[in-house]
Amino acid sequence: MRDVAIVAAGMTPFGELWHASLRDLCVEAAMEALKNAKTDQVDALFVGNMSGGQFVGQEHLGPLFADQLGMSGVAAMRVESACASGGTALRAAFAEIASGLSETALVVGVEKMTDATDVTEILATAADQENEVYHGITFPGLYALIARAHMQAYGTTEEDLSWVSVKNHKQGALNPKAQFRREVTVEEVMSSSMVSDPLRLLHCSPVSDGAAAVLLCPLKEAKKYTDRPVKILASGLATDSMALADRRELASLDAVERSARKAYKMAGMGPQNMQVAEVHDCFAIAEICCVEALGLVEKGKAGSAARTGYTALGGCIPVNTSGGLKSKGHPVGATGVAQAIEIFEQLREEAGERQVEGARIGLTQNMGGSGASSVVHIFQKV
Amino acid sequence: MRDVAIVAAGMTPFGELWHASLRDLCVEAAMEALKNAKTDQVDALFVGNMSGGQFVGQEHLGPLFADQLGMSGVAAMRVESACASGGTALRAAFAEIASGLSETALVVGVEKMTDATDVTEILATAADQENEVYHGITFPGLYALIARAHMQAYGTTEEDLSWVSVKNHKQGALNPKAQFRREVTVEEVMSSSMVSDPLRLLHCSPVSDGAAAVLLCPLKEAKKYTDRPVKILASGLATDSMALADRRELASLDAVERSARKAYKMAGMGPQNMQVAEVHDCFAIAEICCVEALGLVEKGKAGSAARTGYTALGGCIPVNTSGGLKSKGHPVGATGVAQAIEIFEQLREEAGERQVEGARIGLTQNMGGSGASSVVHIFQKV
Amino acid sequence: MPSPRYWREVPSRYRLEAARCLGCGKVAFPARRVCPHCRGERWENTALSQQGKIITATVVRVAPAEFTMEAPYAVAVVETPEGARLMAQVADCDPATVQPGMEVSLEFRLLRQEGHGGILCYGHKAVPAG
Amino acid sequence: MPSPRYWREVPSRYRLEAARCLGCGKVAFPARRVCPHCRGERWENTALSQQGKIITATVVRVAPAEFTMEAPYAVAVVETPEGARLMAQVADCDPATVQPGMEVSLEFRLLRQEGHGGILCYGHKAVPAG
Ligand SMILES: [Zn+2]
Ligand SMILES: [Zn+2]
Repeated sequence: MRDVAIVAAGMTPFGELWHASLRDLCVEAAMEALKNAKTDQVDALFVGNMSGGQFVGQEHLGPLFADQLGMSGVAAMRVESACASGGTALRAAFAEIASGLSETALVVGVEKMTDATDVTEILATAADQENEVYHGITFPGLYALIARAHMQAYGTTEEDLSWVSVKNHKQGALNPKAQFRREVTVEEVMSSSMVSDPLRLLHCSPVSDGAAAVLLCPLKEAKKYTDRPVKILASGLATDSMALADRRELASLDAVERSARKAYKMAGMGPQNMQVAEVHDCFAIAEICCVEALGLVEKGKAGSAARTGYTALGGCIPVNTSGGLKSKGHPVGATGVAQAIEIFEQLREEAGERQVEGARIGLTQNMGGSGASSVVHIFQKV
Repeated sequence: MRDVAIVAAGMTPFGELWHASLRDLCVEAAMEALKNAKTDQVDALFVGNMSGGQFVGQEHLGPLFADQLGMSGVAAMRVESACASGGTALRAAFAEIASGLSETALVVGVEKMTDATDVTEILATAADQENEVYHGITFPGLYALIARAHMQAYGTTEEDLSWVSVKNHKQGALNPKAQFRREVTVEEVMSSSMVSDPLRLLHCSPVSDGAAAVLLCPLKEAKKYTDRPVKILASGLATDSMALADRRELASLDAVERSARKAYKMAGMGPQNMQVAEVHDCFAIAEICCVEALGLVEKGKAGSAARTGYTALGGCIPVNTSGGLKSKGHPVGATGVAQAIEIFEQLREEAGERQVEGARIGLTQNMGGSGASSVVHIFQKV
Repeated sequence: MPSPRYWREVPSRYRLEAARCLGCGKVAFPARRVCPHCRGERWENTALSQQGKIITATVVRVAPAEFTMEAPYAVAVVETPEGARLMAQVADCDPATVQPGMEVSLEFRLLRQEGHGGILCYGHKAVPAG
Repeated sequence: MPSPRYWREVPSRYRLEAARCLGCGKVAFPARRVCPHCRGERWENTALSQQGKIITATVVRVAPAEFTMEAPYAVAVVETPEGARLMAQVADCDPATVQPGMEVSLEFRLLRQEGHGGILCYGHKAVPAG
């Protein structure tokens, strides 16, 4: 298997981008990545997108985007795994380069959510339609059920959840691409309106538009495009039961643990080697469960990790320096690629005020639905 | 790059399968493939599906199907390229095995179309929503525009189109899995109701439910699962302009030609080496344009190829021995995988009455939308 | 007329029909072809008893369009004595009082109406026991 | 109120605004950022003349739900004198008479109504010239 590197990145701001269509978003992020690599040729395009079909009535994004990028003809496909679509598209592109099928692959994660009127219903199509959504559950509801189970099992509190939001907003305030560039206090979080008990509005990631793109090539060709490539050490992809009711343990996310185990094994490393991580905090409880499943914090102990600063910038393992999905925004298909960009920038020492000093190894973890799919990538400074 | 083989296949009948849900279809095809390989372990699952989201409100099919197959935990993703989703999922699985990321990959193409009320509108989301569908065009309409251009350029006639349907129904009548197991006459085709001039009902593939599955592994491991593996010699994936109006030449399908060129180059072969082919005859004109783009018939000459028997069973290059999309049925995400199964069976001499004697090399070509994406695979008897 | 999609689910939604794996004893609800525990494919039919215990619960306050009229409502994961778990709304009580450990009965109820003038969707809701 | 999605397309749909590539001269309609011919990104604005010639045409007889009332109707790919091509319905004539080579004018018309009581969708239709 050939070694694979990321050599360039591009990203739109995340937010309510009324002026931009789905195709505009893709083009903006992709062209920035191509310009940064000083190339206009790629062999293959991988699109990470949850549901262009439902959000804006447009499937078949591979050829549409290739066309809009002036590169009609190239190999192209869309990859979907709900909110993990971006990270899963990165995985597919990694396989494409590692196998030798292509010499360059552009990965674009994108979602245009603000053109749709029924966002709640569309997001719910990532859960079990027949056995969960049928009964009126929503995505915040599914994570609320997980939160209650975690509280029950480990004594996690609403204040613990709130500190995750406080930490991520504080970090996102330093990110020029973030949807919410402002800090929030624990009091603000705990007095925001209840969405699905115990999750309040400020425990939830927002509805966002946005796109993020990275360019991949074999590591040995990387210097053609940049003097600071970042090697993809490992890719781990795994699943869990679709319906929450089918999981024996509701306070943990097995797909995350399995995807991490695969990635650590492939990298020949463990959680103790990670110096910076982007994890899927679609809801505050998700970050708590994910850092535990990733082994970054001891099982059952992550409730206090944001409050104590253990997972904050400057702490033992800074998590979501970008602001995470909570503050940076969560255009679902774009998220996994944007996570990779944050780690790419951290390992290139380009993260500005958010820089984790001396970071050489970083991790991303992107999750679909209520945790039925998860993909972990581990990156290394070359 | 490791050599990759198909070692087993499974497939539901295609048709209006009222009793079966989307997940039932997947499980039926996948379990048949696994039983044929006498295994219950796979490393990765690739789902080819155009739009579970729009047809039945269900995205995130990777983990859902892994769960239903009793293999929750495995790597899984959905791949979409409209009607080429199945073939494109096969391509992604090929890369996964070729790269060494996984040792076994199950590809399931599936579509459940008869649960939806607005099939025409959903299929149209594979075309350019802003610049084509907005003006009231449908899929038969797009191919009708191509048909008119081909008639204008090469003198192709309505009778030529009709012979494609006659040929494919005749072949499909021999296929126990086909939706329409009956022959039709050229008179019946030419007197069927007009859908979009010059395309009549019997020039169009039907609305279908169905699933098809194949199991992939490295060629050198193939004998663990079967004594007659089929090697995947090449995979070519390419694109063209999304909107018909942006193509300079409307009577040809450039994505098909490009995908074929890539596949022939990778296989070190040309069209003259192909002994049997499954091509994307979503409409009769599509088969005509595709066999030309694949080089199986000279450009502009394919109009008469079905009538003369050149592309019929027993002819120089039998095309769509399965009955093609027209007679076998076209559950869009399943089609590309079902094509691979027909060639798999032909090269294993399991095609019964449809057998092409002595076939050792075969090709599949699966197309998305009005030809904006195309994927070609070339297979060889081992 | 209910669509095929709807009547395919009738056994589980109307009658709580489940299946017990003859290989490992796991009770799957709804019935499925492959056992998620042992990959067995031999099953015996069984119906869930119409009672259970709440494992975890929430109150949905921001509801999907079709459920807006009912919000806020409680939704829970309920475990039946057979060991099967299922998702259900919890009705006939103050949603805020629904907690893990609570004993419930499963009652057949109207859940919602699908679409404009569309089909009525039925299923089971949990209500506090006794 | 028209949604952002609708008004983003207003320049092309209401005014036939296009763009000419300063690198290779290609006229792109609607305007786009990257030239599909030379990958250039420098453009000058131009509007299409409201006339053209039919390249290929069909008659849609089985129409999408929102267009059912109008079927059968002709749809064509039209090429303008600037070399741009676009898809449009062909109105004000017997649809069966619409053929390649036919000269047309492009007129601003109502295309359809979106959804129940939804927004009115406008754009250009082709009509036989002179
Ligand atoms: Zn079992
Ligand atoms: Zn140009």
